[in-house]
Amino acid sequence: MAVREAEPVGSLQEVKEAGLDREDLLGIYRHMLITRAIEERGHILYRQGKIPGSFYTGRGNEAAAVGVATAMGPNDVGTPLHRDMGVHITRGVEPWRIIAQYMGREGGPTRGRDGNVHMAAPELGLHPMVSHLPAMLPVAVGMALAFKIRGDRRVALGWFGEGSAARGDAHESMNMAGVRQLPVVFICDNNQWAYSTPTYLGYPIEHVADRAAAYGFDGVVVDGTDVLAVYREAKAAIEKARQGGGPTLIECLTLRMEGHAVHDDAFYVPKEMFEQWAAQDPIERFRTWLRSNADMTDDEEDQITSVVKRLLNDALERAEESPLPDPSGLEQGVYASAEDLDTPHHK
Amino acid sequence: MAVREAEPVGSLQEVKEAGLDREDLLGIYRHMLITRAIEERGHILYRQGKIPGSFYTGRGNEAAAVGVATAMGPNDVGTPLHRDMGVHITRGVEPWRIIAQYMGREGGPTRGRDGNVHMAAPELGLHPMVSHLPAMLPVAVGMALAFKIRGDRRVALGWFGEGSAARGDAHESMNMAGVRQLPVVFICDNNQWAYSTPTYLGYPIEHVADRAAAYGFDGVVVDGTDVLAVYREAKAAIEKARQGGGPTLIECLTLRMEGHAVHDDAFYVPKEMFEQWAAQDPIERFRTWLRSNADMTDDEEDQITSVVKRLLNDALERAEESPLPDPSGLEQGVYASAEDLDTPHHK
Amino acid sequence: MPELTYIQAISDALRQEMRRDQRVFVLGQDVGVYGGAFKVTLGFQEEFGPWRVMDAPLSETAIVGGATGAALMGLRPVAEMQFADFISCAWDHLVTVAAKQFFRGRTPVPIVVRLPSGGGFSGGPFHSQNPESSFAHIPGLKIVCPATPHDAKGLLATSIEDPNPVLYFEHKHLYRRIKGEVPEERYTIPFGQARVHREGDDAVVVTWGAMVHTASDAADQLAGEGFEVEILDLRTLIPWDKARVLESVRRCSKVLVLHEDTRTGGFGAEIAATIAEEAFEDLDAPVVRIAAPDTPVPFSPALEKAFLPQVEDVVKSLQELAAY
Amino acid sequence: MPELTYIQAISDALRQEMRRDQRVFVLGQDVGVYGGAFKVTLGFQEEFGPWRVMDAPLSETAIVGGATGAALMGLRPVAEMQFADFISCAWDHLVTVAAKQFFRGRTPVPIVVRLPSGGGFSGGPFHSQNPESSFAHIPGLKIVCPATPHDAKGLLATSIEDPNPVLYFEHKHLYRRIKGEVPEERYTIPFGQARVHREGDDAVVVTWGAMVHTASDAADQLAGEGFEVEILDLRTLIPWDKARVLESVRRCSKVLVLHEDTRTGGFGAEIAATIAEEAFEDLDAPVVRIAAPDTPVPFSPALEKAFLPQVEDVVKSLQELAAY
Ligand SMILES: Cc1ncc(C[n+]2csc(CCOP(=O)(O)OP(=O)(O)O)c2C)c(N)n1
Ligand SMILES: Cc1ncc(C[n+]2csc(CCOP(=O)(O)OP(=O)(O)O)c2C)c(N)n1
Ligand SMILES: [Mg+2]
Ligand SMILES: [Mg+2]
Repeated sequence: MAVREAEPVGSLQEVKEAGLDREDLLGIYRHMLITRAIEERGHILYRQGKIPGSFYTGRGNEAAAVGVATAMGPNDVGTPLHRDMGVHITRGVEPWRIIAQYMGREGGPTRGRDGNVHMAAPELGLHPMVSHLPAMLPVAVGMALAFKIRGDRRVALGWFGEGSAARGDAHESMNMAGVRQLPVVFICDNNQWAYSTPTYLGYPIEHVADRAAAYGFDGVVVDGTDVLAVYREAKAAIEKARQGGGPTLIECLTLRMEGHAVHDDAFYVPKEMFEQWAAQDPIERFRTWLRSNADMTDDEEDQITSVVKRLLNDALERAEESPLPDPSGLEQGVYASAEDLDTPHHK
Repeated sequence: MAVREAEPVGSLQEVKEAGLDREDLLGIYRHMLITRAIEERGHILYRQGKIPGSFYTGRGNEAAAVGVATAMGPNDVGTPLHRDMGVHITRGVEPWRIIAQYMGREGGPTRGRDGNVHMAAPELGLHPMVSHLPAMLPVAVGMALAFKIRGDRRVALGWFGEGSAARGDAHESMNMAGVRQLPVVFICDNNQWAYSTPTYLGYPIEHVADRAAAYGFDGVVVDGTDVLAVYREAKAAIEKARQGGGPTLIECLTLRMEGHAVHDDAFYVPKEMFEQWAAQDPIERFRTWLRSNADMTDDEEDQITSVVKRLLNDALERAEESPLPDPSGLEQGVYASAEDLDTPHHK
Repeated sequence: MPELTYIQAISDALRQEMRRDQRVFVLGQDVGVYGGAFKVTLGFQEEFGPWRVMDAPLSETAIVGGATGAALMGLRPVAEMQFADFISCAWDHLVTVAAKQFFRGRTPVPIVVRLPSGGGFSGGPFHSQNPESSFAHIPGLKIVCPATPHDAKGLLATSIEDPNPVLYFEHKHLYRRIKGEVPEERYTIPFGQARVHREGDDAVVVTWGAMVHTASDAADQLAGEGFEVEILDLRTLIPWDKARVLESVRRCSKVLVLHEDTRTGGFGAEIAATIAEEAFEDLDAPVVRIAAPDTPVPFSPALEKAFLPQVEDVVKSLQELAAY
Repeated sequence: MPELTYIQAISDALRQEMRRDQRVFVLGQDVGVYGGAFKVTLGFQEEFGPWRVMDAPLSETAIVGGATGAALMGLRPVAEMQFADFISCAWDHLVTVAAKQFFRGRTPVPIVVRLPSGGGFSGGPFHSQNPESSFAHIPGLKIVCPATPHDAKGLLATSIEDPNPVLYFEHKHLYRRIKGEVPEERYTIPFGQARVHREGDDAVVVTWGAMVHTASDAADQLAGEGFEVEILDLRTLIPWDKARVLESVRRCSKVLVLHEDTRTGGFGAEIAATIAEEAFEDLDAPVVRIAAPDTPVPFSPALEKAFLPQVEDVVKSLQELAAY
């Protein structure tokens, strides 16, 4: 059960065999573009003073996030993190709600209670992260446990970073998932930095995925800039889990292409590292692949680009129309009442 | 860095090469006998109503505890657990103080503040366990960190059970120790049960020591009933750590030969398992070895037995003479004052 | 109506809930074949199978975090801690995830954590604590502390039904010491309603858990002296029955707040402060608090007795109130 | 005397302690090259090397537990949390190990944990909390909450010197907002001594941390109305200066307890309850508490403003007290 390094993806034919047709491929591309566009727009809004607090992006992680989310089944669930905007986009969270969330508006998924990508879309199978990393892993394992108890053929996905792999929550959740062979897939966004901390100060082995062996399941390292390889590995792991094959740990290797958050200029990241990874930008890489393997035309590209642009403009407009939340309701929102349980995911 | 299974120990010659002369060997035997005798006596006292609360023993773990402690250097430190009475005995904690501890008397190391083997002998390098397992592992790692920072050639030992290997503390401490290559040795008392929980419900791999690979250091499994093999492995690991070679995880395989605590009849442990492991009782095993390899005589045996008996009788007497603690001092003992820092281990 | 011990009432209630609601399941260390550290789930695994009565690894974080995840998927987990003390290992999951999840995402987290708590049997610093005050300060959690078999059953049903994270503190020292009549049929007891354990008009003791019985013994002694003490058993700390407490304070004008947890920053401070703020004009004497001293729970019986509030302490304090 | 910001005072104090005492070292995430999330240790690694300014993995338990171990071996660790909120991940180690170790084994645990806390900048539910009340309930811990640059420096020195686990809450909203004169030479400020931030005889506000400044603004407004408010800055919660508080209560007869942490079970309850018990006869009005409502800290500025106690709230409450 040694860790496996996934091969890069080759031809359209291979991809078709993995279950993606040409429409799907263009969809993936669109999702990656929206993901980046939202975060770029957020950045601007932040600098304009329209987004309070701090601001995080997942630049460089678009392929990893979109690739995994594309592999999820409609009833699968997950707990994506602050680099995983692509998961929200792929699952169908509306861009305007994300911008409203950024801005602390009533229309955001947390109605201004929380900010950033700390947001939920339970109807889409997504549950909101907490800051405390990686506390959502035990939660994802509990979701998988519910599926196992009920006999649902559903899979839970839990995300974590290579930095937060150091925390006890990662261990306890993987151990319990391994013991009980639960239908959960662990996704490590390894972007090589945890704030300013390089990998060698975070863990003393080559790959985070090596740790899967400590929990009795498989680990795989995949190039996180190769959206189709990510998709293929995630799909395989998810379907394995669905069939009762137990957990998998997938490590998506990328580079965090910006600072930890907007206030951080990442002075501690060697310039060459940025340059090297900029050369394999996940979006540009997939664009090139689509042009040479799936005959994406200029027209198609333009069309996608303009769809995304329009989407973003509309989103911003709608977000700005959304009011600030009314403080008078603040204290009523802490405890749920019986009616709040009356939702599909609680049946 | 795959896990290694330690060879059993052979001849006296081999043992001499490992640094133990005949006196040492008889000392080890005596320590094992005292260890068992104290716990057997405790059991009786408990049934007589002289020990309040609950009562735990380490029957079956005498070789593992004494073997490791014998390998420690005089300035090394450790955080032994509830199965590790042998560590206290080997490091020189006086038996009467242990019985006083059991009985909640002023003369016990915690002066009645805590019970069982929750006791400290900082002057002997031992620091008291807390119930919350394995919370003393991060503490042991911190001790090793202090040695590293100061450049002391000392080693810290942290004990844990195979059950508590599941907790986050085990992971965080091993990871930090691995990243920083700290002089710490992790000792897993694998007695195959965590309360009523068998190993396969606690962890999903063959050996706990397999996990060392997840932290970039060596793991070894040793027969915990073979005191000399335990000694040899512990010695090697401790000296390696002392030389700057970083941590080792030693898993001592035994069977917990009684219930989890005195109230538990261990109905859930298969009878054959007890029978099989009774046949390799660590004390009997070492006695046989001493007779055939070190020519231990009847006289010597008798002498050791009677020394131990006398020691225990004296201990009980002295413990019973020790008063119950005076409640009037209770509230003054919570916070340390400057003078309390004036101890050798705080220099 | 059958007479049950406090622990039987808990066990019966849990079994009843599991029979009527497929979504309820139990998760904890040694809850299966062994039946749990205190045998509350003895025989459950045979009836409900290994997945609904699930032995967990020694992982409080995975247990509580896992319960949260299962609850988000529509199940009704009842997690067991072997001792309430060990919940410290899952503090982050309760405080950071479970308590705040509904506020943020409007997804309820209906979990129950069963917490055998309290001292009185030389359990020492790690098997005797009453950590309810720490959690009562965290918005989003509910805190339940039954004192009788009847309440233990009804409040457990309510806890499981409640759409929020509920910490159910069961006092170990009551497990086999307290018996009472418990209806066989299912019933619930609303949260936030204090119970009058004893009637009286001369002073009121506000308390919960094992201290209800300590207060009761003290009140019995004082009844001989013609001083009639009301005992209000709060039953739940979050929410707590402020209205009922204030009503009693207005009537009795003298009040003693009593708890087994340590004094400084204990929940008794919240009650006393609230009374002092909202019933200031009705008080004939200062609001007195009795609680354990600010130390860890000591092991030795001689020390533990000095630590736990005793009947004599309550009697003395009430006599002082009477004389005020 | 140089004028320093609150955060400069902390940084300078820490550097000064590290220079004078080889045993002092810093452990935390990103404290090295990066200088810590708030840059308190910027440049420290260059001066003291990578072992005395040690970047830890993302492991609060290993950091706090490790600090405890290092302290037991005679070092003086100063652990940094990136945000006070994350201390929830090391709750068990503080409460179970560090707080109880001396009581049990008589081995002191001289650790300091630095905790950037508090709201006011849309940090949301996980970057804005004031968890001091939770810890103030745990016997064995000391709790420090400086409100001025001068106190920040002196109290940090005392914290490092103290032979017990000390939680040093530094309020993020004061970091660059508050300036003051800070002596260059080393000095300590004893724990348990409140500071009179403002003198007055008509009412006393008992508070700490950022709320000292909120109270101060409110008092300034009321001074115009001829109502002179004393402001007592507790500076440390454990131990807290009960004698000084009671003295002020006796003199002013009206008291407001103010804190930024949430209300129910907050440390304000302990103070109010103590006053109500020990200065009952001296009160001319109920002890009033102002605190944040019982919710997580909301992100959106509109909500956060409603959450954090505002100058207007304090003014209004004091006016009511004046009129009582
Ligand atoms: C328990 C905890 N401690 C500290 C932090 C502060 N913090 C936020 S993100 C971060 C780095 C996380 O690194 P990694 O897991 O690699 O995720 P990345 O941000 O690189 O995607 C830190 C230390 C936190 N969020 N949670
Ligand atoms: C954090 C924590 N949870 C639960 C317990 C209760 N408990 C005491 S010992 C024990 C089993 C420990 O198993 P293992 O680590 O294998 O040690 P052993 O007792 O077998 O030596 C349990 C569950 C505990 N002490 N600490
Ligand atoms: Mg990272
Ligand atoms: Mg075991």
